[in-house]
Amino acid sequence: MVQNWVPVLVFLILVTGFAVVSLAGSWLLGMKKPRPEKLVPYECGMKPIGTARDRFSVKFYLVAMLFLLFDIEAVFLFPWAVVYRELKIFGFLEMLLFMAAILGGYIYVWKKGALEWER
Amino acid sequence: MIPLNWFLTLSAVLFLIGMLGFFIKRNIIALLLSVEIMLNAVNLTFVAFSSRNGHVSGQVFVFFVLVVAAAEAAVGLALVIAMFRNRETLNVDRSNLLKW
Amino acid sequence: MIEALFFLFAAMAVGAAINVLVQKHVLYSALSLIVLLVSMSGLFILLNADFLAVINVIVYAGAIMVLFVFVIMLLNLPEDEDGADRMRWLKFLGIPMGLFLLFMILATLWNAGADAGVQAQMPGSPEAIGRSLFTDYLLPFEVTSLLILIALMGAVVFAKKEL
Amino acid sequence: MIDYLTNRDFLLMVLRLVIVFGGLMGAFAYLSLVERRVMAFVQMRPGPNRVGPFGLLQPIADGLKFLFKEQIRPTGANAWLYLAAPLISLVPALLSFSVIPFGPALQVTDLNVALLVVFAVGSLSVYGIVIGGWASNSKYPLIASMRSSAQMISYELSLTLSVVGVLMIGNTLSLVKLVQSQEGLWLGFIPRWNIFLQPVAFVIYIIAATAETNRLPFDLAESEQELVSGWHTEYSGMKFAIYMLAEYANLIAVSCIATILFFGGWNGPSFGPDWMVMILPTIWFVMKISVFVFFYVLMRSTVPRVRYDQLMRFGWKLMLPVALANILITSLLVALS
Repeated sequence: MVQNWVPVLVFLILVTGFAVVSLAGSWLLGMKKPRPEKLVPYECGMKPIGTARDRFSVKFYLVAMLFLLFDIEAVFLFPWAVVYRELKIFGFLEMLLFMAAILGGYIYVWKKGALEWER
Repeated sequence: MIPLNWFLTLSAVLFLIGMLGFFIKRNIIALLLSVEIMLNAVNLTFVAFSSRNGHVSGQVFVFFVLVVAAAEAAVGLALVIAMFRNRETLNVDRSNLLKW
Repeated sequence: MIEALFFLFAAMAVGAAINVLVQKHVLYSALSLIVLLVSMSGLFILLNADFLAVINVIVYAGAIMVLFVFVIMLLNLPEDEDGADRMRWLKFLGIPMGLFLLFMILATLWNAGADAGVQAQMPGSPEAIGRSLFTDYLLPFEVTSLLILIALMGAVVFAKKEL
Repeated sequence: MIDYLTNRDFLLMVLRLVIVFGGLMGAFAYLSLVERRVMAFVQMRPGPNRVGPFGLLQPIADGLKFLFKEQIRPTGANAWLYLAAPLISLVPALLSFSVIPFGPALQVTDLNVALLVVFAVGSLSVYGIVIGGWASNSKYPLIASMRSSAQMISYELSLTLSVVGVLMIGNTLSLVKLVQSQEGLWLGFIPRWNIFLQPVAFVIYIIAATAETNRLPFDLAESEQELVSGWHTEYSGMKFAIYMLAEYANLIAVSCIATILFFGGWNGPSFGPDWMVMILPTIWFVMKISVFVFFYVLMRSTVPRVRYDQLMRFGWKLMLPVALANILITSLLVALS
C-alpha cells in the first residue's frame, strides 16, 4: 500500500535534511584557509607519485559477477521461502533443480581459479 | 488515482531516451547503460499493466527481465573487458576488425 | 498528493535518463542510472508493486550497477572519445527518428482515450508473486537458472586472461 | 493535503519518527564514547574521561570539534562526488530504521516487505564507499574502497542467504509478523526464539554482519597499518563524522535485524501497570541490541585482523556453501514436518 510508504519518504527527507544541514553548517562555521601543501592527497608525507587512478585486477569483476549471480538466486529464494509451506515438497524439488544449476556455475568458477586471491 | 496513460507515456519517453542513447553514444559501456534504460521503460509498462489488470503476471515478467538484464550485463561487461584489453579503446566505431 | 509523487518520480527518472546521455564520463552516466533505478522503484510503489520495487533496488541498483561501476573503475576509463568516429551521421538520423516515434506513441496513447486508473488493491505482495512464480511460471523460472549459468560461464571465459 | 497533514495518524507518525530519529542520534553519540571506554578498559587504560563526569560530555565536544574543523578537499578530487559520498553512505544506513520495529507501538511504518527494505538500502551503501574512495583522487582510499566493496558484496550474500531459513519458518517478510511469530514459550521456560531453530543461520549472520559493517576481524578497509584509514583517509571534519555515523548506523541496524530474526525482537516478560507494559518491549529490545553492540566492541578489542585472501576465501568457500546447505536442510525439515 502506498500509504505505508509515506513515513519512509518523510524519514528519507528528514535524514537527508539532517545530513545536508550538518555538512552546510560545518562549511559555514569551519575554517577555510587552503594552501597547496595542505590539499595534497595523503601519501605518508611524500609528494604523490604518479596518478591515483589506476587499473585493478579483473578479480574484482569476477567477484562482483558472482555476487550478481547469487543475488539473483537470493531474490528468487525470498518469495519461495514465503510461500514454501503451500508448495510443500514440490517447492523443495523446484528449488533443488534451480540451485543445482547455480551451484554448477559456482563450482565452475571455483575450478577456474577465480576465487584464488593469493597468486 | 493516477491514469494508466501517464505511466505508459513516461515509459515511452524513457524508452525513446534509451534508444537515442544507443544512437548517439559511442562508448560501449554507455550503450549498455542505454539498453538498461530501455529495459527499465519496458519494466514500467509491465508493472503498470499488471496493476491495471489486477493480475500479478506482469510483475513476474519483470523478475525475468531482471535476470536477463543481469545476464546481459555480466556477459556484456566481460566482452568490454576483453575488448579493452585487446584494443585499448571502448569506442564501438574503432573496433571494426571484423569489417574487412 | 499521489499525483505529485508521480510527477516527482517521473521528473527524476527522465532527468536521470537524459543525464546518462549527457555526461561525458561514463562513471557519471552509471551513477545517474542508479538514480533512475531508484525513482523507478518509487513508481513501482505508486503502482502497489512493493515487492518488485525493493527487488528492483536489490538486483538492479545493488548488484548490476555495482558490476558496471566496478568495471568502469577497474578499467580506469578516460573521458568519452567522441571525436573520430565515422558514424556521427547516425546522431542526425537518430534524433529525428526518435522524436517521430515518440510522437507516434504519444498520439496512439492519447487517441486510446483516458483509461481507468490503476487499481488500489493489487496482488503485489511477495506471497502473490511467489505463488504465481512457482506454479504458473515454473518452466521459465527453471530455464532462468540455465540462462544465469551460461551467462556466468561466458563471462568467466571472456574476462579471465589465463585460461 | 492540509487535512492529511493535520490528521491524527500523521501526527502520531511524525511523533514516532522524531522519537526514533532522536533516539538513534543519542545512541550514535554515546556509542562512540562507549566503544572507546570499553576498549580502553580492555587495554587497562582509562579512555576519554576528562570532559564531564566519566567523559559523558565527550560526544558533544567531539561534535562541536567536527563542526568547526577546517574544510579540506584534496587537489584533483571530484568536487561533487567527494561531497556526496558521505551522504550516499549515511542516508541508506539511516533509512533502514524507518521499518525496524522497536516495540509494538514504536515503529515508523510497517511494510510487508520490511526485511527486504533493510537489505535493499544495505546494498546501496556500497556506493558510498566506492564513490568516496574514487573521488578522493588518492591511492590508499582507492585501494581500500575496491577491497572494501568487494568484501561487502561477498558477505552481503551470506547475510542475505542466512535469513532465508528464518523466513521459511516465519513465512513472512514483515518484521512485525516475524517478531509476533516468536511469541510464547516452549515447555514453559524456553522462549520461542528462532535461534534455537536456526543456530547455523545465526552464526553465519553474525559473521557476515561483522564483515558487512567492516568491524574488526574483517576491517580490511581501514587496516591502519597498511591503508592509513581506508576509503575515508582524505575525509575530515563533518564529512568524516558522517561516515562514522553511517558506520554506527549500520552496526545498530544489523544488531536490530539479528535481534528481530533470531532473538524474538521485543518479546520478553511483561508485568506491572499499563505504562510499563507499554514501555517494557522497547526496553527488552534495546537491551538485546546492547548485548550485540557490546559483543562487537569486545570483539574489536580482542580479535586480530585477517588477511585479505583469507577473508575472501572464508566468505566464498565456507560461508556461502554453509548458508546454502542450511537453506536446503531447513527446507527439507520444514517440508517433512
